[in-house]
Amino acid sequence: MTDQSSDQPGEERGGTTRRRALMLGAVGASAVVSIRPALAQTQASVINCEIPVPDAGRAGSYIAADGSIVPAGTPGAFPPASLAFKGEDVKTALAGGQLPGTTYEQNQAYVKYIRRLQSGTSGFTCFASLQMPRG
Amino acid sequence: MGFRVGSDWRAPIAELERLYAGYPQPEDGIPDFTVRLFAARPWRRWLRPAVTLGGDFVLPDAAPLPLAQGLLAAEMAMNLQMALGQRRYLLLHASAVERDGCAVLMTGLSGAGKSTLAALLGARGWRLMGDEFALVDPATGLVHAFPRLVSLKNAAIDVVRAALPEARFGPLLAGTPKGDIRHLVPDAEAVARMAEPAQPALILFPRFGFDAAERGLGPSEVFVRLTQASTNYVALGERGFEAMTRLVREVPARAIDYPDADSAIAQVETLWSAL
Amino acid sequence: MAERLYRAVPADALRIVPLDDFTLIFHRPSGLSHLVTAPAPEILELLEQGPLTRAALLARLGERFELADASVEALDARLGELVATGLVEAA
Amino acid sequence: MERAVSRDATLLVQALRDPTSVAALDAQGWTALIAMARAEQLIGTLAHRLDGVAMPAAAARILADARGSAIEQRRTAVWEAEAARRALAGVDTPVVLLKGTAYAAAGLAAGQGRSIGDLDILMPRRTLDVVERALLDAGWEWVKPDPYDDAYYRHSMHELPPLIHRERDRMIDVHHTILPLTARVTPDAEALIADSIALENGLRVLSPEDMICHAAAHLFADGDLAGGLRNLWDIHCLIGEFGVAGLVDRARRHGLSAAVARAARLAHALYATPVPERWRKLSYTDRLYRRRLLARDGWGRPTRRLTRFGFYLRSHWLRMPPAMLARHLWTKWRKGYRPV
Repeated sequence: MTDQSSDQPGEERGGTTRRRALMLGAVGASAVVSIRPALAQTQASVINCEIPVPDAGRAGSYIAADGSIVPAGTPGAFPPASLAFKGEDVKTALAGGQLPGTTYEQNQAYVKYIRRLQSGTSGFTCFASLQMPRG
Repeated sequence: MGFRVGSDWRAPIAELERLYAGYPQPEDGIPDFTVRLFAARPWRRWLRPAVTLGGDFVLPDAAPLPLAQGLLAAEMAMNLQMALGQRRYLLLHASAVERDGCAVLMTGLSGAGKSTLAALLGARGWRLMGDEFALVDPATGLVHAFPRLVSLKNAAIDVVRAALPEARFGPLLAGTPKGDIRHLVPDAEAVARMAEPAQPALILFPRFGFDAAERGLGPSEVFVRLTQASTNYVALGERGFEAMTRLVREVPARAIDYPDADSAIAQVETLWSAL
Repeated sequence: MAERLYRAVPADALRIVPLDDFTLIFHRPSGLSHLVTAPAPEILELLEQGPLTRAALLARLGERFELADASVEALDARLGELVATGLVEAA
Repeated sequence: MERAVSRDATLLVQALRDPTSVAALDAQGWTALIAMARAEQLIGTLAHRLDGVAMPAAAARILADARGSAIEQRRTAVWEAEAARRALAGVDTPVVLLKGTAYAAAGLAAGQGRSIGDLDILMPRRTLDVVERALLDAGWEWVKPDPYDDAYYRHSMHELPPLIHRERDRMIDVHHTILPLTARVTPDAEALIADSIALENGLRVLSPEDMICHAAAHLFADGDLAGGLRNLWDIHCLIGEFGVAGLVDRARRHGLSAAVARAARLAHALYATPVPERWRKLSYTDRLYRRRLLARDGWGRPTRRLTRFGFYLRSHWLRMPPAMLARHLWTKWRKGYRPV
């Protein structure tokens, strides 16, 4: 169904047989723009969302160097972050920056923890939205 | 659109009661959405009280706000219900003002000045329909008003106070995630006529901080920009498509750059009289 | 792989609104909207008349239009985009 | 009335079970019902159930919106299944749809008005590598950047790590069985696939008995029973539509006899699902489950909040009903009721 008659200017106009020029375009070009569903995670909300390390269900546990959650006091592991990290901070950290108030090794461990977040864990939606840059 | 707001603290409710005093109750006593402001941890009610946003529709992991910004939290939570849950109208993140039954919609990124312009036009004889959301009825194409507190940020606060010395304002909320915020209470006309829809007549994409300029936009650019400004375009399916294509085909659209409010108002009035 | 047939969705599954350089297509089965530009509307129009192989499609495009840059790779890229949206099905 | 009815989700269950029961609701009752239904992801189902029942105009508008929204969700879900079918056309086994998408695609009562989130599909375990490759080629992406060292899903779970489509923002969960591999119960995944039923478009759904078995497994798989009322409504509809013939044998084969029996008892107790006599009486433990399932108040808040940690807190329920504690903590400034 066409809402408006789709005329084809140039195509056999006035009885001539001159064909309309058409470019297929470069391989890397694009002829289709799809309208994406609006995600709940708008830009503003990403900046305003946060990720606790570790999540509230395991508050007090330590974070090992590989990002796993270990009992409090485990040697070589890092104590929980005192405040949840903001989406912006995590975004920077994922790009190679450092989470505020962390040492180098602590930052590495926290970032690994964040990367391992599972759906359903607090902070996951925030993290997932950071992984999906809007076009 | 009516809301029910519950809070673990009295203060945000008291502020809402004061600022929304003249507003009608929800029809049949049944609000469209429920909003809750709560302490995520019991001790957060008293100890560095932090307001978590809740309600029918929520964003997981949203950062809580300090209790001093409870009014902002309430407004954000209500807006969130609209952004995530509105399915009756095509929702455009736009401000709207009306004159003679026709509406100007203004949309743009945060900081474009849509709230400020709507407030200032409201001071010049236009009816304020809303500063945050414009609701387009897919069945009629008409814009419905959503005249909530006008959220003014930073420098805009003094600009609007100067233009509307008699108006009522909420408390100054300093240091929010968006800077300083102060809410303007819509005037009596905006509240009294909130049930009156208007014919969309002009769509503007304002941009603050540039030399005055304006340009037309092709329909496909308008379409893309409006879908980006809508939180429920895709969710509405074909009804959204109908409403959006109607807007794009029937309503003229202009992008305007402006260096200050006076110049923007002049641009809008000029464009309006040329319609 | 070489002789895949490309098939367009039935016309009644679409709402097509030409805007400017872009044509707006609403795809009813998905509820999604796509803005497409040349040569996508032309490809869709040809495929509406019946499924075609890539080679046949390229030939038909060549009959109807003056193709300045006819290449299988470019057509593949365009078909790939249309397949990704579901406006064209490859079988 | 409102105080009594909105203390837990009995109000919602009652409205689903007997649509005429809403005739007794006042404005507060309606408000509570709507908030509960939204929180339990049952607003579309409720709207469908109450279609045509007399109610205040404001409630009718909200439910009409919910019906419209459910129709769009259904369209999106069914299309997502079709997109997966196209993407996986090169895999030599057909795609078996699970849960909400299956109900919608098969046109079952359980799908009417149902909210549908992710696409869940069941594929044989041996095909997972091919499936993964095909989905990645067709525009799905890992939700996480480095899933390859994420052994958790691959070795412990019953699914691939979640993938999301980069254009449509829809998640797909590819299961190779219906319970985590770590669970003591190991359903017969091959039988699930072998006995699945083809739909017109080549997609498949589980057989009726397997659908019920899976719905029961799914209901109890999450320790905290999140979304339990919705999942139980699925079971109610499936049993109502298909009956229970062959169900006991099938459940035994999957090691799901206890889950299916409990699900049937709870469905009967809450939704008056027609079930055989032996499933009409709740055990003591069943009552705890019912208590958990109904833990939602008229503001849409989870009550009995401690249950979020799962059933290891069950003992606490006996000593101090969490609802009492939660209400105690939460209800002080509940009076604010502002229209805007």
